Formats: sequence, C-alpha cells, structure tokens
Amino acid sequence: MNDIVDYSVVLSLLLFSIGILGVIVRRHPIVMFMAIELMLNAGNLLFIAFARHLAEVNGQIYALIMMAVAAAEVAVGLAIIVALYKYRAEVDVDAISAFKG
Amino acid sequence: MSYIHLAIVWPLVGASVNGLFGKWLPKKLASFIACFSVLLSFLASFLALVMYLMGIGALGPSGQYIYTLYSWINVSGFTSDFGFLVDPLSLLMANTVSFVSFLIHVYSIGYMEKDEGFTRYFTYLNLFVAMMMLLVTSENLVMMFVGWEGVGLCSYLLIGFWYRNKAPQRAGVKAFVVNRVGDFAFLLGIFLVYAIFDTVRFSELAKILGTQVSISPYLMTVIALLLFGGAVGKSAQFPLYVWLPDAMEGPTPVSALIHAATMVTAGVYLVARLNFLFTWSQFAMLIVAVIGAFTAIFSASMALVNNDIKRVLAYSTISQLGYMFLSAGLGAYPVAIFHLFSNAFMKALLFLSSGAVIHALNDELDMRRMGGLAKYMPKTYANYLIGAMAISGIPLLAGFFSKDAILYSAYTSTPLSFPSVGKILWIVGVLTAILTAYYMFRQIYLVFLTPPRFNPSLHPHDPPNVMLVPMWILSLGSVLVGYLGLPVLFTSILGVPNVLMPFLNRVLHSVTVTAHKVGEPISNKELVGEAIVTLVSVISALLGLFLAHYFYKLRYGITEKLKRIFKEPYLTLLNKYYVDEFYNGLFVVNGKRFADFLDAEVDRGVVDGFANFIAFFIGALGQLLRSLQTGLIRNYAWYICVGAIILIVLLFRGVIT
Amino acid sequence: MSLLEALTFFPLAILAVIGAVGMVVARNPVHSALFLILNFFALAGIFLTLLAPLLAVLQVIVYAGAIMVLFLYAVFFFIQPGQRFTLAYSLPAQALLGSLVIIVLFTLMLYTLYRGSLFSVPSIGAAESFKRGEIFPINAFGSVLFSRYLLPFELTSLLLLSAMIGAVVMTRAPRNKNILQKKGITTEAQGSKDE
Amino acid sequence: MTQIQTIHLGSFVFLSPLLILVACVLLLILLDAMKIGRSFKVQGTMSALSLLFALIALAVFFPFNPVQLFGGAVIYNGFTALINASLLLLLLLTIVISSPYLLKVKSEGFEYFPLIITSAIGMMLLPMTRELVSLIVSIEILSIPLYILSGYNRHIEESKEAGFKYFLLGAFSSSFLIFGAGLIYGSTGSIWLSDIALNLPLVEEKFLLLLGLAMLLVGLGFKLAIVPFHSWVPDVYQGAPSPVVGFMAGAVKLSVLSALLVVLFYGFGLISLYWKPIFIILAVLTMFLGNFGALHQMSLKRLLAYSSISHVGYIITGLVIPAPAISTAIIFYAISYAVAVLGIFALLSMWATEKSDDVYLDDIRGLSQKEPLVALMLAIFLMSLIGVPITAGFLAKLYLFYEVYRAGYVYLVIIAIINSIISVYYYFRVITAMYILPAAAPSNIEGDVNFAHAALNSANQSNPFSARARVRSQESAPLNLLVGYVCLLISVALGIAPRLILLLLNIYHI
Amino acid sequence: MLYQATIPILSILIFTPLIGALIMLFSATHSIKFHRFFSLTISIIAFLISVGILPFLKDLGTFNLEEIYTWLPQIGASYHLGIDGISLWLVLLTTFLFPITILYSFGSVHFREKEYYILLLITETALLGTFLALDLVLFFFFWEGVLIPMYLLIGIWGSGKRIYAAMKFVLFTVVGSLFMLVGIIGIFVYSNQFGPSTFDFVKLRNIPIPLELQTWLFLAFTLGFAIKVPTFPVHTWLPDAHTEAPTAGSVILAGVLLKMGAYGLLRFSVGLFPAAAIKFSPSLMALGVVGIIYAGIICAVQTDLKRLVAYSSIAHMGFIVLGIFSMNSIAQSGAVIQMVNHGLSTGALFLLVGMLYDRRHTREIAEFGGLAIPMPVFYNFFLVVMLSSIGLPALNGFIGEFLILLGAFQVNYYLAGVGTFGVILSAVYFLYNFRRVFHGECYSSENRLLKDLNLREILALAPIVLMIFLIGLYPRPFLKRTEPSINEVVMRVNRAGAILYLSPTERAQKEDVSKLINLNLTENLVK
Repeated sequence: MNDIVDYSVVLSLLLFSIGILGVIVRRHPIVMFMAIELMLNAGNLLFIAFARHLAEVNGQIYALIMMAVAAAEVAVGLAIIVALYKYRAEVDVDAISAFKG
Repeated sequence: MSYIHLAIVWPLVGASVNGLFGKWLPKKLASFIACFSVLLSFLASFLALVMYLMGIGALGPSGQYIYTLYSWINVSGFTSDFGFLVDPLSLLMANTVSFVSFLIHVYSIGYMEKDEGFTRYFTYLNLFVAMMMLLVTSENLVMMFVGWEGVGLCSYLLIGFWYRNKAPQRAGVKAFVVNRVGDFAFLLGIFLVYAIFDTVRFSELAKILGTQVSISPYLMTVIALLLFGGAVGKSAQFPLYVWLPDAMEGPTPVSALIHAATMVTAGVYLVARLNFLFTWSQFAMLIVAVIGAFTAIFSASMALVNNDIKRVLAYSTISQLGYMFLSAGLGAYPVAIFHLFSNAFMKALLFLSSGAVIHALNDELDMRRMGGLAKYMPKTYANYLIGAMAISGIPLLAGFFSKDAILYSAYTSTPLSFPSVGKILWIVGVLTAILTAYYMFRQIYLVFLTPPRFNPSLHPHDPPNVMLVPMWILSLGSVLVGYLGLPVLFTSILGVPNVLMPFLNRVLHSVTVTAHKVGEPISNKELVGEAIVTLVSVISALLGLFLAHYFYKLRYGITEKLKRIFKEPYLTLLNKYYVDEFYNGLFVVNGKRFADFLDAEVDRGVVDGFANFIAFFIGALGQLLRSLQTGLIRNYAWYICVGAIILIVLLFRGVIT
Repeated sequence: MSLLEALTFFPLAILAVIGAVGMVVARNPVHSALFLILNFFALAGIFLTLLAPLLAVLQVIVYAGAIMVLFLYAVFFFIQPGQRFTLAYSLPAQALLGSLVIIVLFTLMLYTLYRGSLFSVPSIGAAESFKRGEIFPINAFGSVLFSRYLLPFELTSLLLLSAMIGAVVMTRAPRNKNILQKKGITTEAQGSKDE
Repeated sequence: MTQIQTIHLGSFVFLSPLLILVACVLLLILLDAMKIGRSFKVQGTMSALSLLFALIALAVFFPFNPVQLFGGAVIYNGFTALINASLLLLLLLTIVISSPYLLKVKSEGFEYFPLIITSAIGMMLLPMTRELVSLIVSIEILSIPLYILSGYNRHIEESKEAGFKYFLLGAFSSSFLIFGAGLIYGSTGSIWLSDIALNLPLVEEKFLLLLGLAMLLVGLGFKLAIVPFHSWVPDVYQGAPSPVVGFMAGAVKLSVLSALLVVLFYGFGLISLYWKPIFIILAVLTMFLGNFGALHQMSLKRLLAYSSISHVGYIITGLVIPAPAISTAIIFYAISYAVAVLGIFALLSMWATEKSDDVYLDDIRGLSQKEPLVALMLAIFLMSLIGVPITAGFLAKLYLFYEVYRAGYVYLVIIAIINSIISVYYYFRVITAMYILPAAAPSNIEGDVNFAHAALNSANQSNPFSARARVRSQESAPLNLLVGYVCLLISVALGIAPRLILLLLNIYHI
Repeated sequence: MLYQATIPILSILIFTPLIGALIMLFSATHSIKFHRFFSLTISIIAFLISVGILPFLKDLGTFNLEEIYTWLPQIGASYHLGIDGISLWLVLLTTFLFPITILYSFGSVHFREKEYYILLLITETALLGTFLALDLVLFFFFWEGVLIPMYLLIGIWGSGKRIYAAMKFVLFTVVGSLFMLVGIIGIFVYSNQFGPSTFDFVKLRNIPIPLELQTWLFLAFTLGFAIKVPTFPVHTWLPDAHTEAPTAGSVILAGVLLKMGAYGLLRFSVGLFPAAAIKFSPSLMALGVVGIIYAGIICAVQTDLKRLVAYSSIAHMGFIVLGIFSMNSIAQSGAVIQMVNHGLSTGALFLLVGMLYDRRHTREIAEFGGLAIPMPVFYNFFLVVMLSSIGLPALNGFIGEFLILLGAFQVNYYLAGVGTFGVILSAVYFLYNFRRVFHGECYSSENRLLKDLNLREILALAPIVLMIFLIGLYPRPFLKRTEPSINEVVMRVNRAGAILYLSPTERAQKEDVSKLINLNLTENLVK
C-alpha cells in the first residue's frame, strides 16, 4: 500500500461512498444528481488509476467514454428534473411519491 | 326348480308396474296386480317345493339345488352370482313367506282401501316380497345381503308410509339406521368370511367347513359373532331391538308381514343357514343362545304393562324371536326354524286381527280405550283368541309344539364348556312362557272382554271378507302347522311322524352341542324328560292365562292398585327400561354434539382454518412487503446499496470458504 | 510513490474529499455545486499525477466547465420566491441508516482492497501499453480510440444523440397551458438544453 | 507502435438491421426538424416499415456462422440474431400500438419513435458486445430513451414522476456498473470478456474482482429488476405510458438477460462457483417479493410490474446452472413473457386518455360483457403469465424448471412452484374482475373476493382519474386488437407447437 | 405392440366439444336457443362417439386405440392418447353427464348463457383429455385446462360467496397440480438414465425407480391428486366450491372433476410408483377411512342441502381412495366402479338439489319439509338416488363400496372395519335429512305451491336413474372391462412389492437383476 495507484483506488472508493451517501441522505434532486456525478467520477478515477497501474492507455479511453456517458446522463437528467420541478413549489424528492405500496 | 327365480321376478314385475304406472291405474287393478304377482311367487316356490319333494331336478351332494341366473359380481376371484339355493330350508322359508305375504296382500286391499297412497303401498309391499324371497333363496352371502338390505329398505319405506306424520318417519329412520348397525357387523362378517374362506357361497362354505379345517376358534368366533350381529339387528334382538316397537307406526298389515312374520325372522334364518359355521364356535353359539334367552324374557317383561295393542305384539315378536335364537344357539336349528314357521302364522294372525280392531276403532291403538269388543266383532275375537292361545302355548295349537320343542332342546342341552347353562336357559324360557301367556291374555281381556271404554259414537264391527278370509286361513294355519313337527312324545303316542324335522335335517346338520337329536329314536328316559318339560310348559302357559284372568276378570281394577304399589318397577317397565332414552343420550345427543364439534371446530376451525391462516399469512406478508415500497427514491437507493452489500458478502463468502 | 507524487497527490486527495463531503453537507444547492467543482478540479489534478493529462484537461473542460455550469444553471431555475432549500436533508433516521450502509460498504471495499490484488501481468495488447511511468502520446491515444475502441466511440454518438432528443422532449414548453394555470404557477422562459 | 485495425466493410452487412434502424432514427429526426410528415401516423408507419426492412435484412444476413466485428468487440451470432429478431418483432408490435396511443393521450412532439428505436438499438447491441465499455454504453443507449419515454406523457404528473424515478435510480445504478467495470479492469487487466476469461486463472486474490463483479451485477440487476434492485419497477411501470411499459417489460429483460448470460458465461464462467449461489438467493428473494407485492395491488399496471419482478425471479433460477445450454430455457421464457406482457399492455393502452393511462381493477369490471374478445385475450395472456397450459408460459416454466431440477436444485423448483401458486391469486383477481364482478357498484363485493382476509384493500388506493368511464364497449382500436391477436397467436403457438423456436434456440444457444 | 388407429377417434372425441365451443364462440347469432341446442347436440355427439368406441376395444389390459405423434421433441413430450378399462368408464361418465347437465341448465341458467355453454364444452374437452392422455405433459395440459372454465363457472353463475369459493378451488387445485408438475419434471429427469428422457406414461412405468426417489415423486403426484379427490385434510375447498357452484358446476365437479384426482392416483401414483405406493398404502388407506368417517359425521349436522351432498361426496371419495390403495384387484375394481357410481349418484343429487333451488331459491334444510306432498316425482327420484348414494344393494353404490371394502379387508382388517362404519353414517345423515326435507306435513305455503319436475328435468334425470339400476343389477359389463386393466396395475404393484419387501441383501441382488432386465428393456426402447 504505498503506490499512488493504491491511494487513488482508496480515494475512489471514498468518493464513491460519499456519492452514495449523498444520494441517500439528500432530498434536493439536483444535489442527488450531483452525488451521482461524483460516483461516476470515482469510477473514472478508478479507470485512470488502473491505466497507470497496468501501464496502458485503455483505462484512459474508458474514462473518456464514461465522461461522454456522464454528459449524456446529465443532459437528460437535468432536463427531466427541470421538467418535473419547474412548476412545483417545493423542490423535494420526497414530494415525488404518488406511487407507493 | 329352475322356476324359483320367478318367485322374485313376479313381485318385482308387480312392483315395477305399480310403481311406474300406479298413478294411472285404477285401485282394483293395482291391487289385483300386486296380489296376483305374489300369488305367482307363491306358486313358483310351491312348485319348487313339490319338485324338490318329488325329486325332480338334479340335486347337489348335500341335497341342494343351485340355480344361477347370471353372474352378478365377478372380479378377480371374487364371485357372487345372482343364484338360488333350493334346499329344504329355503323352500320352507320361501313358501311361508310367499304364502303369508299373499294373505296379507289380500288383507291389505281391505285395510288400505281408503288410503291415498294405495298403489304406492302395494309397490313397496311387492318389492318387499321380492326382496324377502331373494333373501331366503339366494345362494351366497352377498346376494343374501342384497335381499337383507332390500327388505330393510322396504321396512323403512313402509314404516314411514304415512309420511305426513312425524312419528312414522322417525321410526322408519330409526329402523333403518339400527338395522344398518347390524348390517355393519354382517358386512364385516362377509368380508372376513371371504378373507378366510375365499368364497361367499353357502354350498362351498359348507363344503370347506364340513371337513376338518385348521382355523383358529378365535377367528371363527369373531366371524360367527359378526354375522350374528347382522341377525341381531334384523331380528331385533338385544341390544338392537329398539327399532321394532317403534316400527309399529307403519300400517298394521305391514307390521304383520314384515315386523312379525317374515323379515324379522331373517336373522334366525341366517343363523340356521350358516349352521355349519356357527357350529365351529361354541362360544359364539352360547352367546347366540344367551342373547336369545335374555331378549325373550326382557322384551316379554316390557310387554306386560304396555298399553299399545301393536307394541305389545311387537314385544311379543321380539320375545318369540329370542326363543328362536335360544334354540338356534343351542344347536337346535330345525327347532328354531319350526318355531319361526309357526310364529309366522300366529303373529301374522294376531297382527291382522289387531288391525281389524284398529280399523274398527278408527285407528285407535291404546288398549285402555278399547274393551268389550268381543260382542261387536265376534269373528275377529275368535281369530285373536286362536292366535293368543297358539302363541301362549296352549296345548295342541301350533305354538305349543314349537315352543315345547325349544324348551326341550334347552332342557336337554349341555353346551360342552358350560354344561349348566342349558338348564338356566330352560328356566328363563319357562318364565318367558308364563309372561307370554299373561300378556297375551291381558290383551284379550283388555281388548275384548273388559267393559268397553272406547268412544261410544263408534260402531265397531267385523271387517269385510277380504280381510277376514286371510285371517281365517291364518287361524287355520296357527292351529295346524304345529302338527308338522310333532315332538317325540306325541309321535310315539300317536304314531304320527314328524314330517318337518327330517325334512329340515337334510341341510340343518345335527349339532354336537345338543344331546338331543331331533327325529332319532329315543330312550324312555328321554321320553320322561320330554314329558316333564311338556308338563312344565303347559302349566306355565296356564299359569300365565290364569294370572291374566285373575287381574282382568276376577279382580278387575286391581291393576291400578298394583301400579301404585309397585310404582318404580311399573314405570321402569312402562318406559321400556329407559333403553331408548339411554341410546338417545349416548349416541344421538353425543353424536350430534360431536358432529357439531367436528363441523364447527375441527373442519371450519382447524382444517379450513389452517388453510385460511396460510392465506391470511401470505396476505399479511404481502401488505408488509408492500410497505417497503415507500415511493421515496432515497429509500430505493438505499435498497440498492444494501443489495450491493449482500452481493458482495455473498460473493466473498464463496472465496473465504 | 515518489515524494513529488505524494506531495501533489495527498493535498489534492484531501481537497477532493473536502469537495465531496462539502457537496453532500451543504444546504444550499449552489454551494453543493461549487463544492463539486472543487472536487472535480482536485480530481483533474490527481489525473495529472496519474499520468493522464488529456483526461485531466477533459475533466476540467467537460466536467468542471460544461457539466457543472449546466448544474448551476438548473439550480438557478429553481430559485423562486418562497422556495426552500432548507428541506435539503432527510430525516435523521434515514441519514443514520444511510451512513451505516455506507460505512459497511466502504469497510467492505477497503477490506477487498486489502485482501485483493490488482492485476499485475503486463497487458496483452501491445499497441496500447506503454512504459511504466510514461505519459502516453496523444496521437497513440487517438489511434487506439479509433481502432480498437471504435465501437464504444461510435455508440457514444448515438447515446448523445438520444440524450439530445430526450432533453428537447422533456423541456419543450407544453402546448397545453391549462394545466399550468390550474396550478397557479407562471411559466418562465424556456431554454432547451443540448450539448 | 500503433496498429490500426482493418475494418472489413463486408462483414458490416450483418449489422444492416442496426444500421437501418439508425438511419431511420436520423431520418425521422430530420423530417421532424423539417416539419415534414409531422403526424404520428406517418412517423409510425415509417418506423414500422424500417423495422420490417430491418427484420428482412436480419433474415437475409442471418449469421449462420458467428461474425466478429470491431476487433471482437461485437460478436454477432445466431443467438444474438434470434434475440435481435425477437426484439425487432416486439418493437414492431409496440410501434403499431404507439400511434393510436399517442393520439389518444394527445401527446406532443414526434420524438417518440426515434427514441424508442434508439432504445431498441441499444437492446440489440447489448448481447452482441463482448467488452464491458461497449456494454455499458449500450445499456445507456437502451436506458436513456427509456427514461425519457417513461416520462413522455409530460402533461401527466405520474408519467413525469416515473421518468424521474427511473432516471435517477438508473443513473445511480449505472454508476455502480461503471465502478464495477473499473474494478474488473483493475483486477483482471482487461474489460474484454475473452481476456477476462483468459486472465481469470492468473488472478491470485479474487476479492477485487468479485467486488467488481458484484457492482456489475448491481447495475445489470437493476435493469433486470432483480430484488433488491427492483424498487423502481412498480413506480415506473405504473406511471410510464402503456406501450412503453409493454415494450420495456419484455424487451429490456430479454436483452439484458442475454447480455448477462454472455457476460457470465464468456467472462466469468470460470468462477461460476462464486456467482452461482448469489442467483439462488436473489432468485428466491425476487420471486417472493414480486409475488407478495402484487397480491394487493389495485392498479393493473402496478400489479403487472410486481408480476414482472416475480418473473425475473423465475428466470434467474436458470442462472444457477453454469452451462450455456440453459440459455434456451431462459430465452424461451423471456420471449414468452415478453409476448404475453406486450399483449396485455397493447390492450390496456386502448383505454388511455389524456388524463391518465392507468387501469385499475375496478375499471375492467364486467369487461367480459362489454368487450368479450378483449377480456378473453387478456385472460389468455394472464394464463400465460401464470403458466397454464396451451400458453407459452406453461412450456416456458416447464422447460426452465426442468433444467433447474435436472441440475439438482429441486428445492429451488419447489420454491418457484410455491411462488407460482401465490401468483395465481392475483392473476385470478384480474380475471375475477373481468369476468365475474358486475360492472356496476364498486367495492362492496370486496368481502367476496376476499380470500381469507387477503382483501383487495383498495381503501388507500383509488384512482384519481377513474377510468371506469373509459372502458367503453365497441371502442374502436383495431391496431391494438391486431397486436393483441398477434401476441395471442404467438403465445398460443409457442404454447402448443414451439418446436421451431426451441430448435433454433437450441442450435443457437449462447 | 402399438396399434395405430387409422382414424384418430380419441382425438376426435376429445376435440369435438372444443370445436363446438369454438363454433359457438365465433357464431354471430345471439339466439339463446341456438346455443342451447347446439351445445346439447355437440355433447350428445361426443357421447355417441364414446359409446361407439366400445365395440372396438379388444384386450383392455393394454391401451387401446393409441395415438402417438411426436409433439415437442426438445421437451420430450408427445401427443399420446390411449384408452383402457380404467379410463373408458370415466370417459363414458363424462360424455354421459355432460348432455344431462346441459339439458338441465336450459331451465336454470338465465344470463350469459352463451359463455356458459362454451365453458361447459371446454371443460368437457379438458376432462376427456385428462382421462385419455398417456403423456404426462399432455395430461397436465388437460388437467390444468379444467381450472379456468371451472373457476368461471363457479364464479359467474355461482351463488353467495362464489368468488371466495372459486378462488379457493383454484388455489387448492393449483397447489396440488404444481407440486405434481415438480413430480412430472422429476420422473422426466430420472428417465434420462434409460435412454432419452420421456414423459410417456407407457415407457415411464417400465423404468425402475429407486425407492427413495419413488417416495418423493409419489408424494408430489399424490398431493396433487389428493387435493383434487379430495382427501382429508385437504378437502375444505370442496364444500365451498360445491355449495356455491351453479348446479351444473356442482354436477361436473362432483361427477367428473373429482374423478380426475382418483384416476390420477390409480393411473399415475400407483402406476408409476408402485413401490412407494405400497409403502404409503396404509397411510393413504387411513386417510381414506378418516375421510369416510369424518365427512360422514360432519354431514349429519349440515344445514345446507348442497353442503350435505358435498360432504357426502368427500366420504364417498374416501371409499375410492381406500380402494385404490388397498392395492388388490377387487378393491381397485371397486374403486373404478365407485368412481362411476359416485359420478352418477352424487351428480344426480346435485341436479336434484339444483332443481329444488331453482324453485325455492334456498337450500336451507330447515326451510323445507313435507315436500313429498307437492312433488311426488321429485321425491321418488331423490329417494332412488339417495339410496344409491347410501349404498343400498342392487343399486350401483353398493357394488363399489362393497368391492372396495371387501378388497380393503383382505389387506387391513382394522381400517376396512372402520371404513365399513361409513355405511351406518351414510344412512344416518341421508335419511335424517331426507326426512326433514320431504316428510311431515307441508306447512309453508311456499313449499306447498312448488311445482313438480317437468318433462325436461325428468329427461335429464331418467338416464342417470336408469344407469343406477343397471350398474346395480348387472355390473358385469363394467367390471369385465375394468378388470384386465386393474390386473395390469396390480401385477406391477406386486412385482414392485416383491422387490420392496425382501431383505436388504436380497433386494440389492434383485435390484441388480432388475436393472439388468431393464437395461435390456431400455435397449429395446432405444430401438
């Protein structure tokens, strides 16, 4: 445990966990979404760290593609969130629970 | 003898015609069809008798002729044919049954004249005759059982003939159910017989049991007792006699035919028919004898105080049947059959006469509201008197001879393991004879001789000839049939042969348990013994007669005082020892309670409750799990995380182990 | 791990964690967004130390630059009179349960890392591997991307296309305004977002 | 240093179905942008035509021998071709019912068709990819249009909510997927399934690998709605437009399942010992939760959502058998399920209105009187879901359970059987509503339906926009009925004479 | 030896009602008369076909008129039909009862009639298929096919708590049948050891299955059949279903549906797993006996006439179970004939109760009394049918019960003895309630004005009563055709028993031998 890769992986795990925490505890849709972005970034960090570990470029390419994926998700996600919350007085995910049971 | 099946077919035809088209038939035609079919039945059986006596037709080795109509059940080794066994026993039975039936049919034309269910009545009656003939002529146990149940059914239908009233219906159900209890034993007996002997045919069974077979006496006892159980039910012996008094709710000719003359004697016939089987178990035979003796005196005691004219006769019937079992149990089967034979006439006569009385008094059954009828209905009185005298054992009438034979067989019998039992049974028989004479003449006095107590507006008179003629014929029979089976005492004195016993002895094999072998030449010592027995029975009959005379003629009215003095015994007797109440409490009430418990608690509660509980449990679980679906995204995300943890742990478990 | 690496990595890592934690705990979504931008920048730095300069640049441009701006833009949408940010947290129980799960998960993952091993055999494809500690030339990056990873690359275009259509669909002004008026909310100017 | 791989253009003809679809998407968008043919009918017809072309192309260029494309990133073989054909067929049927539906709900915009076709492209690619990044991108291509489509009825709040929930959880789960891919990359040194399989024996300590696999399974499990990653399903299925639900319930499962099979057998077949037990537990959980959840539902769509969860449960019992031959049973099951469920939603979408397209059990009361044919078809589809003979569902269950039993997991079969029994209750509730309950007076029959207190329990679930009025007799919806007929035909044909498809699936197992 | 029928007569028989149903389904006419008489005609045609088969049956120890077509080679299922002495009577019973119920229904079903007759015909097809299928999958096909039509028949045209009853019926049945499915899969998987896996009954019964596996498979099958029969303690669906079902439904349920279970027990539980059947025979006999006594007692206190008949049905089916698991020819022949008898007499009882219900709209015994006065014809029909149900000799009920008890007695004195007690109970509960319904003075004016049976109803009942007498008086033709098939079953049971009850070492040797024998056999199969 003294390689930078290892520390990067630990950091990535940490960020991933914090991201999950954000999704679970926050109630603002955009913040939740930000947390998800954080998780995606943790994944990217993983790819890049492993690319360094394996000394190959593939990991970086994966990270690049994942960035595109994230961007696409952001585009759609924000659109959905805006469409849903634009006319609501309260920006609260918990308010969106017409379906249950 | 192959015409014997016509004895069944004709009544069946009569029943079918009346049953299907009776609605459209005029009463006369219907009754003619019914009577004529029974007459044909009688003729068929009589023809068979004649042919048998003349030796026409090939007989089997044991003097039996077997005629198979068709194979009824035939499954892998088990065979029960629709077949007939023609031998002295069945011929005697068949002739008696069909003859008495015919007379009662004729009588019924008059008796049931005004009844709305006229054709229905004759349908059932014809059916009964068919079934009874089947019972007595069938060649195997199962076919016999068919007749056995068939007569039970007809008994049920005829007891409950007047279905508008509650009492007949209850009586009918009671009769059927109590009979079924006996049949339960009978069926088990049949099963056991088949299980052990692999056949249910009488002839084959006789053959098997005729040789020395190694069967445990215990098993034989069980078989015999089970079969006897059926007889107990049908012949109304203790403890299953309770249905017969109630069966008097039916029309009186029915009581005469079914519940006195024919059907109830089927039990005796069964025991006689299976004599070869009963012989194997002395214990079972002892039981038969003891139950017979006990029933005889037990029911005679109940007849002492009963006020219902028909019920007294019913108890009398039970008592007489007890006599028959007494002798059958002691191995004197021909004697039992002899008594059966004479009883058929006497009892039919008595019932028909009582029917005439009842008819005349507008369906009055209570003897306390009769009296003095001798003046109004002399012919009926004469008939009744003949019947009562015959059954009481007044010398030279039929009952005297047959009862004497029974008592003699008891007196002389020494069952191997219980030698003294014979004498005890004899004493019981004698006591019963006293009681019989008493209650019969009590009846005569109460109905015919005491001052009239019936509704003065009634004008009782003798019945029309259509009823009277059968009664006369039966009276004749009651007087004469005894001479067919004269005891040794008389045969030796008169030189007249005993025709019946040798005839029956062809199939009813002599039995080891009795010392007395009927029809054999006997020593003087035995002759003296017989004389003593005869004397005792004559004395006892006269004693009973005298007691009745004393209480109801000489000291008329003393009975009321006696009732007060012996209140408890009187009430006990009047209430028939509370046996009905006891049965009701033990079986009906508890049974109902148990059934309610099973229905409400066990079936709906436990069994169905269990199924419902599972359903409820699943439903509740469904509700519970539904509440996990909160509709909140963060909860869902949390589930995903938990799922991830579960997956990780599960995967690692694989690595670590 | 050289000292230089350590000196750059750990502060950046701490910054990244601060950014992440800050994003989660900040009540105001705008603050959250800013914290996240901090995190992205820190990550970009870490990418650099991991010898991925191209990704670092893209991280800054795409994530911190484009995506986060979008986020902020969306957040601003919601700033309306009477709108509350305070309701940003879940119930304590929820937070507790969430934290618990996260702790368990993180522990598990750390344990994994502790017990597990990274793949140490040199990569099989010669084309895309390079010497340890060396920055991969950008043109090689391109050629690998367009040869071996042509498929995901092409698929990305399809993905983005569909995302674009989706965004258009979701944010287009509804033709039927009745629903809105019933709710008593005035419509604002719409901006469709695409890449 | 770099070696540019040559791309054999010739082999790309095999991708022509996909390319036709892409072309169709682009064409539709362009036409829309140019304001040409802006009607659902035109768009729908064009999409349907292109789908037909794609189907023909698929048949013409059927890969009797596996085709390797993009340097092995895509392997197009008989198996995937069959999956693709099924998907195309499902999509075609969906598109047929979509235009009337969109008209009925007064939908805006014409992006529906490009989106759903894009999603289908993702689905078709998914089982072909042999590389995790392409796999992830395919999943995203599949998902993102579905997020949008779930919320496509923007004027219905429930639809938007469905879209939002689906999206947020979907994004959440794809981050797991990506993270998992990253971990697998780190622990095996590659994301190519063939390389992973090669390198597996070289991995000394498998913890990291398994962590990655777990994360990957979280992502795939989410798409498949395996418990505990199922929670989005009821909410999304209930809110999303009926044709979309009908499509995604079956098609997504079909596609993701085959991808899962490919990943597990080609990538991680060697460590099947590790992942096998997971599927036992997940299958049990999924079956039970799905069935229990459905017991008390009043909304038909929600009920079907839970039932779809339970069906996933049945399907993944097959995954305990680490033999590629199991794919026959699994795919047959998935196809039979997809057809039945699409048939149901095709019929349900008949009753959509501008206000709501949810259908409650109360709404379909007395349906057998008003529309006997529709009721009959619905009943037969439900029978297929239960697994009653003469429908495909029965043979599918029989085949699947047979495989599981043969592999020695008798207890799993018994658990599945118990679940089938539970499921009978709620499917029969639907039949009860259609056939037995009178159309009039609501709710007081409940005591009647109530089997041992498991009441319908509709007290807290009432439809705000009661659709009772919507279920009108003689409502003309020929296209929906047509699709219903086709699904019925397929369902029954597969139930009585599935020889051909079983033969094909057997030959072209994964 | 396979005898391929030139005309697929069994298929024609099975699918005639279905085709009729389809024609009705797609017929445009709304004329109720058409649907009534068309369905009646179809069912009569089916009956005629089934009767027409009789002369073509040769040696009933094997299957006659077999039809084999490969159906699903991948799954191993084939389309295999055949008829033997066991199924013959059940088929005839089915085709016999359907015209009667349809004829009866003319007067008692007054809404949704088209659907009603369609469902009846579909049920008939499924029932016929169940009795004739010799392939387990095909059997299961038809077996489950009964479920939905029956559910709808009970649910739509039933009374009172009909939905509860229908749901209960379905859930109970499904529990059983799905466990049976596990069993089917199990034997299929096992059969793989002897050549290609097969669902074919004729092939399967020749493969030796180790006792332990037999035990489990037997239990799975038997559970399914026992629920359908139904045996105590899984009988509770029956009173509800029978009581709430429309009359025709009850007739079909009691008359034929229950026979599916009994038939399954005899054909599959015993036929496929003889050793396990021997092992469990005492317990199952005991269950049968418990059913006889338990249901008999409960009958006595029923207040609902239909419920009474329903419980009596449980008792009668108890006899059948007792007979089947007595494992000898006598009892099993009795069981088969008892199936027919029960179908006739209980079916007729339900018809009669239904006729009463149509007039009076209640089934509470307490509401009746003295019905013999206004309805003499009805009274007489009821009497005969009831007596047949009680098991009066010379009527059909006796033959079955007697043979069953006789056979059972050869095996187990005590159980048979207790079972015989049922004859008392049946007399008690039937006569007691018969009296309450028919006898006494007819006080209530509603009862007094009841109309007697009309010609249609008499026509519906008369054939049953005729059969009741015919079987009772001359059961030979029935028993004769059943016997070879039963002997075949018993022969297999005995062979299995011979292996089962040897000492362990002997058994091991024997099993080796039998394996050798069966290896040869499988080789033959492969060829």
